[in-house]
Amino acid sequence: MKKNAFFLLVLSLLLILSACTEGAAGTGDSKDKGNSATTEKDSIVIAFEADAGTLIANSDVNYVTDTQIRNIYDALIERDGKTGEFIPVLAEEWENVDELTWKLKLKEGVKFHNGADFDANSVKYSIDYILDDANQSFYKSRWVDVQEVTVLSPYEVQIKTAKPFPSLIQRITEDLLIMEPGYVEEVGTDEAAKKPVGTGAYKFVEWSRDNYLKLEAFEDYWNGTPKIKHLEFRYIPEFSSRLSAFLSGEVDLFKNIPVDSIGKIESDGNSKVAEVASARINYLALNTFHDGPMKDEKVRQALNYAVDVDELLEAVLNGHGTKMTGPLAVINTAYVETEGYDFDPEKAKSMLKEAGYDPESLELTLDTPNGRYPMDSQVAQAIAAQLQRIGVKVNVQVNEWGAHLEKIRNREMKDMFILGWGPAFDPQSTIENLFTEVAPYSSFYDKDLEAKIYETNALFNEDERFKGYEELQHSLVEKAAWVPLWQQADLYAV
Amino acid sequence: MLDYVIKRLIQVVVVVLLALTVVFFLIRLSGDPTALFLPPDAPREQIEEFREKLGFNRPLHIQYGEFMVNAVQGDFGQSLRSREDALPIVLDRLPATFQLAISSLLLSLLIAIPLGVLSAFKRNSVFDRISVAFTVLGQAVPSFWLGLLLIYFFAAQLHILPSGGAGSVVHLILPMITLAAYSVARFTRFTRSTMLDVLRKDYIRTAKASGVPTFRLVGRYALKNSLIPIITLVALDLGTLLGGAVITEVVFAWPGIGRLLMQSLMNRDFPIVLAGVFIIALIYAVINFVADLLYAYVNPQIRVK
Amino acid sequence: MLEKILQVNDLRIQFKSGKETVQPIRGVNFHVNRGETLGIVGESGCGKSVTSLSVMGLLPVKSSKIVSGEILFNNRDISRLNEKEFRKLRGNEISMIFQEPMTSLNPVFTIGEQLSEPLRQHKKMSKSETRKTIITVLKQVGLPRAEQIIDEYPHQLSGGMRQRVMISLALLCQPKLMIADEPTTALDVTIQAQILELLKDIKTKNDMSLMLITHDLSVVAEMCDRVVVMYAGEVVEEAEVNELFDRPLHPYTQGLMKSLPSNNERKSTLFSIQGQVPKPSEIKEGCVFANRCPFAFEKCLAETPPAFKKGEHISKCWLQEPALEEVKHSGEPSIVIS
Amino acid sequence: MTVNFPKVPHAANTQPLKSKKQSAVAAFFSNLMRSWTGMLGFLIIVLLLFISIFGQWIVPYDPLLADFGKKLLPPMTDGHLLGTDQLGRDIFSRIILGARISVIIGVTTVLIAGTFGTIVGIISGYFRGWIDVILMRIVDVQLSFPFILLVLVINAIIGTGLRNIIISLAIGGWVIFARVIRSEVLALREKEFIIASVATGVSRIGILFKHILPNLFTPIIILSSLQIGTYIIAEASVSFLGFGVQPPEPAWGNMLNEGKDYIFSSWWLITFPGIAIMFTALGVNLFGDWLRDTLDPELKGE
Amino acid sequence: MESQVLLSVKNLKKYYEIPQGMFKEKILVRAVDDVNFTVMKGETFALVGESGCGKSTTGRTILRLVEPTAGEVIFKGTNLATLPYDQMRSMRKQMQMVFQDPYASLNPKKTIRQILMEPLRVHDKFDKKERLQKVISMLQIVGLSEYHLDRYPHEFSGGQRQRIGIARAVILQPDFIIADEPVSALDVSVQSQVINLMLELQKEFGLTYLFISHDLSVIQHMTDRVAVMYLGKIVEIAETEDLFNNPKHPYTQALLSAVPVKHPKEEKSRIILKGDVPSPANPPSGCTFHPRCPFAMEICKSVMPEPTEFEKGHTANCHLYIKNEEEIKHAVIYS
Repeated sequence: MKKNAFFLLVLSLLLILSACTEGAAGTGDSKDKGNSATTEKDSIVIAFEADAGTLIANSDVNYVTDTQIRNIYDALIERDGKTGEFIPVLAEEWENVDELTWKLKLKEGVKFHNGADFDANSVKYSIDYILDDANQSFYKSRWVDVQEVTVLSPYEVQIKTAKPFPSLIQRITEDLLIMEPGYVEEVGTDEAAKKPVGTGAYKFVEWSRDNYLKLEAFEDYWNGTPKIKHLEFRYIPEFSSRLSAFLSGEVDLFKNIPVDSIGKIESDGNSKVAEVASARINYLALNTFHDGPMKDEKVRQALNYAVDVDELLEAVLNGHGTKMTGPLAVINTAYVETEGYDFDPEKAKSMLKEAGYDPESLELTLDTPNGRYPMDSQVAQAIAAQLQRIGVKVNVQVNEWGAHLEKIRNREMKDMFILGWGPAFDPQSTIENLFTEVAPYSSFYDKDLEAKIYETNALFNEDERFKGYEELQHSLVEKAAWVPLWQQADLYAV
Repeated sequence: MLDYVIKRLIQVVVVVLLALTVVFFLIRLSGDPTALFLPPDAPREQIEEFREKLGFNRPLHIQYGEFMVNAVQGDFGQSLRSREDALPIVLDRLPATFQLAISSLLLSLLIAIPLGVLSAFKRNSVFDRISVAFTVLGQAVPSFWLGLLLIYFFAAQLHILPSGGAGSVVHLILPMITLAAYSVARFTRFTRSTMLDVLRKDYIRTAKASGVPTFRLVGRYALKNSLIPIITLVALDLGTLLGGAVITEVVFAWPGIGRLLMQSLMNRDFPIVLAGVFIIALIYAVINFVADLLYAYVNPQIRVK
Repeated sequence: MLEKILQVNDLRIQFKSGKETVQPIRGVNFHVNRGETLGIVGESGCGKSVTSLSVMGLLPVKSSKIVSGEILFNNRDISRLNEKEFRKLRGNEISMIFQEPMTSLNPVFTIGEQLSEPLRQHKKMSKSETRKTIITVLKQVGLPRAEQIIDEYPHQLSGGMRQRVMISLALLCQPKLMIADEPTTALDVTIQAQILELLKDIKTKNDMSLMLITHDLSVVAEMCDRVVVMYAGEVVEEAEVNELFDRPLHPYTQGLMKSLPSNNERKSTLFSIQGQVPKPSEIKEGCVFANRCPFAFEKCLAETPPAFKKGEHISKCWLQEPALEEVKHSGEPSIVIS
Repeated sequence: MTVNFPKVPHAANTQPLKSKKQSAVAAFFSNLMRSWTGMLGFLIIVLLLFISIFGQWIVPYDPLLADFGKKLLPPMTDGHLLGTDQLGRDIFSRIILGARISVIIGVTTVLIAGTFGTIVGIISGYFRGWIDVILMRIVDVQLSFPFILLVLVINAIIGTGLRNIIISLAIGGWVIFARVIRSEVLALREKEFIIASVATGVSRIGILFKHILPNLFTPIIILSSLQIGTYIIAEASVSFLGFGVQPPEPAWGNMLNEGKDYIFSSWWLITFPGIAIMFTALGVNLFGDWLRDTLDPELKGE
Repeated sequence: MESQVLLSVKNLKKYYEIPQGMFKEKILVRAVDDVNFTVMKGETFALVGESGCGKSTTGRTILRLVEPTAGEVIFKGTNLATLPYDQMRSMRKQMQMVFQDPYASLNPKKTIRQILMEPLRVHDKFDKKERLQKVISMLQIVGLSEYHLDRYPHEFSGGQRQRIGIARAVILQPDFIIADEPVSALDVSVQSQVINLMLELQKEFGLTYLFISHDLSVIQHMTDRVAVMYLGKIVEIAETEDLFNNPKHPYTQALLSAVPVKHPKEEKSRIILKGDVPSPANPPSGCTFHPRCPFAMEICKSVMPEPTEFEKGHTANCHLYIKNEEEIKHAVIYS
C-alpha cells in the first residue's frame, strides 16, 4: 500500500516527464494535449483504475481513495518512501510523554483551502472524527485505544491512550489526514465528502463520479505553490484503455503497468517507465488452518526449497520487484537479514518424503486473485509449474478479488494462496496481523510464536522491541511460516 | 384504455418489487462484505459492529421486511464504500448511461431500418447478401473484443479518438459504435424479416393492385406495418442496452450505471447493487410499458378498443 | 362483332422454386368482351388465380416468368410491360378484388387513406374532392354511414362490409375491367347473395367488364355470360353460360356438374371424378385429364388434344374431334343433366 | 366388404419406399447443400466438434505448460503457429483446447436451460391457470434484468469457474425457452389435431407426451442451436470481466481477459481467441438460421 | 323403422367470458345459448347456419371438447355434461368426430399407422396383431391401402387426408359421429367422393351422424333432419325435405333463398337480408334476428319467441306463428 508522499513522487516523476516532452519538441509531435511542448507542463492527468470511494478524509481505507485525497489533505507526519523514516509535515515535533501520553507540536501559519487556519482543534477534530461512531470510519478499529485528544494550546495537542500504544505515530502517519472542522460542521459530512477542504497542495475543483477528479494548485500552500497548476485523476478501469489513453496523450501518468508492457511504453519515444519500490510485500501463504500437509513444518520447508523466487522474479516479473527472504521487507524498520531457503528441488523432494508424502502423488491447491498484484495469477501458475517439476501437482484456483478475500476471511482456503500485505514498514502491524490466530492473512499460526508476538508488541523499550522482532523473524523463517516472495515494485508510465 | 394502463402499471410495480426481492435474497445468500471494507487488521468487535450496522445479524425475514419498507421509499441504505445514500449515486450515473444507450440505439436504427428495408426489398440481390453476411457477422462479434479493436485502431494507432472516459461527443463515438454493432445487426435482420413478412401480405397485393408505386408501397405501407413488431423489439433492446452495457462501459471507462454495478459487485457494495437493480428493473418495466402504449398507438386495432 | 377488351393468347407461365421449374400455365386462351361477365371456373391449383394475377402484372417478379403468349388489353399487349407502365393500368383501367376481405385491407390505415391511393396515383384531385369521391363510391356499394366509415379502420368492419370496401376500392377509377378472384368464397351465403347482387348492379351501372374467378358452378350460373373451364393449367372448355350448363362437352366439366349434390337424387351415391389432379411436375404428353377420364382411350394418353370449336363452344377433348363426332352420335355416351 | 370405392390410382403408389432413416439423412444433406450459409455453419460446427473431441491429441504443445523463456513469441516463431502468451504457453494449443470449453459451456448450458425452460414452458402452457400466472410473473421478473448483468450477479454470488458459469448462464437463459415453448404449447393446444386426439379419447398425459412433446421438438432444436451462440459469447464476456471460467483453464474469454493487457505489445494474444469466438458464434448462428428456415417455415426469419 | 333416441341435448349453453380490464364488466359471449334437440339412432341430423352461429361449438360441447356452461347432453341415457373426465374418456369410443380441416386435424409428426392405431390403443381394443389387421382393413374401407401405413399426412392430398380422418373416427366402430364441416375444405370433385364414403359407412356400420355444415346443398343431399342455428340459438328444426320445401322461420327462408341458382336459367326470388350477423357478444334483444328480419314486429324487439310446433316435429321459433296471428302472418309471407 503506497501511502506516502504521492505528491512528491508526482513531482519527481514530472521532472522525467518534462524532460521527455522537451525531447519530443524537436519532432514537432504535439499530441500531448494541454501542453505546449516548449514550456514546462503545468497540468497533469493521472489515470487511475478506480474512483475514490469518498473525498472525505479518515473514512475509507482503500488505497485508491487515500492516494487521491492526499493531494487535498495533509497528514501530520509522513514517511520517507525509501528509508521508511518519519518526516514531519503538519506536525513539527512529537514526543512520548509516558506510556499512555503523546504530545505533538504543530506547524503554524498553515491555511486550509477555505482560508481557515490550521490548528490543534483541527487535529482533535480529525481524530475525534475517526472515533465517532456516527461517522462509521473504517479506521476506527485501529484507533480504539486512543482515549482522549486534548488541545493544550493552539498548536499543541496531547493524545492519551487507554493502554500502551507504541505504534501510535505509525497510525498517525498512515491513517490520519487533517480536516477543517469549521467547514465540515457547516456543510455536514455528506457535502464535505463531495467537496473536500484540506490544507493540501491541491484544491478541489470538480468530481465526476467514475469519470474524473479535477484539482488545482493551492496558491497559499504552506510548502509553496505547486508548479503543476492542474491535477486531474481520470478513472479508467481497463488497463488496455488506460494504456491507450496514455499512448494517445490523454493521460500523462499512470500506475501499475504490467511488466510485459514496459517495452511497448518505452518504445513509444515520449514515454518512460519509472519503477518505485512499493511498501507492499507479496507472499505465498501456507495454510495451517486447513487440515492438510501444510500443518507439517517439513512440508512447508520443502515448499520453500522448491519455489525458485529468483526465477519467478526474472521470468514473470521481468525483474521488477525485490526478493524477500523472511517475514519482513528491507523497508521495515525492524528488518534483519535472515537465513533463507535456497532453491533446491532435490532437498525439497527428500524433505517431502521425510514428512511422509510422495511428491508424485501429492496434490495441492493454490488460490490466487487475478489482477490484484502485479502478475498475480501468472505467478501462481508459474509456482504451480515449478512444483510440478518436483512432481507435486498443483491446482491453481483463480478467484475474483472479493471472493478471494472472503475465502481468506472465512478461513475457507485450502493449502496455499497468494496475497500481498502493505504497508510493511512497521513490524508490529505486519507480524501481528499476519502470524496470529485471529488474523487469517498468512493463515500460519504457532502457539508459542503467538505468545512471543504479543509479548514483543507490548514492549515499550525500543531496543527490547527490536530484539524481540529479530528473534521472531528468525523463528518464522525457521518454521517456514510462508514462502516469502518479494517486495512489490510500482511501475509508473510517464 | 385507461384500465389497461392501470393494469400494466400495477404489473410494473409487481415486477419491480419481485425483482428486488429476488436480488435481496440472492445477495444475502452471497455472504457478507465485511472483508472488503474493513481494514485487514480490524478486530472481531469492529467486524461484529459492522455486521450489526448492516443488519446481517438479524433474522432474514426481518432484514427483508425492513429492506422492502425502506426500498419502496427509495431508501436503499448507504453505499458501504462512500457512506452516501445508494440511490442518488445510482441516479447520478443514469444520464451517462442514457446518453450512451440512446445514442447507440438511434445510430443502430438509423442504419438498420433503411438497410433492412432495402435488403428485404432487394431480396437475394448482391446488396441483400452482403447486408445479411454483415448482420450475421455483427451478431457473432463479441462486443468487448470489438471495443478493444476499436481502441487499438482509433485511439492507440491513429490517435484520432479518445479511448475512454466521458465528456464530449468525441468520447461517445467509440462506445456508441461498439454498443450499436450488435443492435444494428439484430435490427437489420429483424426489419428485413418483418418487411419480407409484410410484403407477402394480402393487403400489400391490394395496394399494388390499386397502382401504388413500389417506393411508396415499401416506404409508407409496409414500413408502418413493420413498425409494430420493430417497436417491441427496440423497447426490449433499449432495456438491454441500458443495463447490458456493462462490458462496453467498462472497456471504455464510461461512467454509467453498468460500470457502477460491475464495480459494486466486485466491491460487494450491496446497497448500490440493490439500488442499481431496482433502477434497471424499473426502467426496463417502464420502457416496456411505454412500448406497449406506443404499440397500441401504432396499432389501431388496440387503440380503438 | 363484340369488342374484345381482354384477349389472352397462348399464355404460358413458368414458376421457379429452388432449382426446379414448373409450368402451371400451359397455353391458356380466352377473351373478355366489353360489358360481359366472364367466369373462369376450376378447382384449386388449376391456374385460374395465376392467370388473373398475370393480367394484373402481379406475378412475383423473381420466381415467375411469362414464357410465351400475349395478353391484349384494348388490343395492346400488356404481358411485357414494365412495372411503371403496369402501375398506370392497375386500379385505373383494370382493377381487382380478392378472396380474403379480412386480410386484403391494411390494418393500420383508415379506409379513407387506403381508398385515396388509386385516386392519388391516377387522378389529380384535391383532398376534399378525393374525400367526396370516396364517400360517393362507398355509398354506391351500399355501405351505410359512409362518412364515418371513411375514417374507420378495417377491423371495425364486418367481413361483408370489408368486401364492399374492396369493391369500392376497385371501382374508384371506373376501370374498364374488373377481376374478381373468388370474391365470395370466404363469405356466408346470405352475405354472398348481397355481394353478388352488388357486383351485378355495379357492373351494369359502370359499364364494366367483369372477369369472375370461382370454383363454384352455381356462382357462375348466377353471374356469368360466358364461362371458361380450367383444369391443370389449361382451358379445357369455353362456352356461353346456358350452352355450357345445357351441353357440357368436356368430360371434366361434365364430371364437375354431375358431382354437385344438387344434381343428384337425395341420399344417392354421388357421381364423382376418380383420382386426383396431376401435379404440374407429373404432367406429360397427352390430355391432362386422361388419367381421370371415364372415356379416355389410347389417343388421349398419347396426344394432347387441340381446342375443337363448335361455334362459340370450344372443348379441348378428343371426343370432340369431328371424325369421332360421327361415331359418337350413333351411340353413347351422352350426358344429361336433370 | 361389399362397399366399392373408386380406386385411387396415382403415380406415387407404385414407387418403392426408401428406408425412412436413410432418406431423412439424405434429405438433410441435399437441403444443406442448397444453402451455402447453412453448409458453412455446418462445416464450422463439425470442425468445432472434431477439435473439441480430438483436441487433446492434435495440440502441438501442452496448453497449460508455462515456458518463461518463450513468452510472448509472435506467431510463426519457434514452431508456435499463433505465437505464445505471457507465460510462454502455445496459443494455438490453447485455442484448440478452448474450443472444448466453449462447446461444453454452450451445449451443457443449452441442455440445462433448455430442459428446465421447456418443462416450465410446458407446465405453464399446458396446464394454464394459477401456475401459469406465477411462472410467467417469474419470467417477467427475470426478463427485467439484462442477461449479462444477471449472469454477472449470479457469478459474483456463487463464485467463478466452469461449473458456476454454466449454472449462472443456465439460470439466466432458461426464461427464453420457457417463453418460446409456452407460446408453442399454447398454439399447439388449440391445434385441431390435438383436439382430434382428445376426441378419440386420449388422456391428458397422453396428449402431452404423445402429441405435444413431439411437436415441440422442432422449436426446441431451433432455439437451442441459436442459443448456443449466445451462451458462448456470454461466457466469453463474463470471463473477460473476470467472473467466468478462471485461468489457467484455456477458455477463449479468459484468454482475452489475460491477453487484453498486451493489446499494444502483443496483438496476437487478443486477436486469435477473438477470432475463434467470432467464428464459432458465426457457425452456430448460420446453422441455426438454416435449421429454422428449413424446419420451420413459419418461423422463417429470412 | 322404429326410431329410438340416441342423443338428446337439453338447454345446452356455452358462454365465453372475455375480460375487458379491471374496471369493466367482462363481456359474455353466448356462443351456444339454450339449445335443445334430439338425435335418433341411425339418422343424420344436421346443424346448419352461418359462421359464428355456434354450430361447431355445439358439436364440440357435446363431445366435451369444450366444457359446457350449462345444460344436459344425454347420450344413451348418460348425461355427458356432468361425467367425470375419465368416464367421459371411455365414452368417447362410442362417439367420435370428423373435423373440417383435413390438413390441421392430423398430427404432422405421426404416420398414418400411428394415427389410426391410437384410438385402438387408447381404448385398449384388440391385441396388437389384430389392431394392425383392423387398421389395414379400415384403410381399405376408406379407399387407401396398406401401402400408405408408414406415410405422413403431408404426403397425402386433401381428399385422402379426410379419408384418414374418417377412418380414425370410424375405426372404433362408434355409434355416433359428429362431422364438423367434413367436406367444406374440399374441391367439388373430391367432395363428392367423401360424401359417398360417409353415406356408405353409415349404411355399413349403422352410424348416426351429427352433420355440421353451412353448405345447404350438401345438407339437403345427405341429412334426415335439420336444425337451423342463428346467433347461438336453434331457430327451426324440421325433417330435411320438409325444411327445404316449407321453411317457416324468416331466417331459414332467407338462407335458402340466398343459395345461388343451379342453372343460369333458373329464376329465384331472393330475400336479401339487411346487414351482417350481429356479434354474439352483444346480441339484439328479444328475437335476435329481428334487426335483419323483413317481417319484424314490435313484439320481436322485446320478447324472445318460443318454439311453435308444426306438423311432424317441425318447429320454429318465431312470433309470426304464435296464437291467432299465425294464419294472418303466414299468408303475408307467401303472398
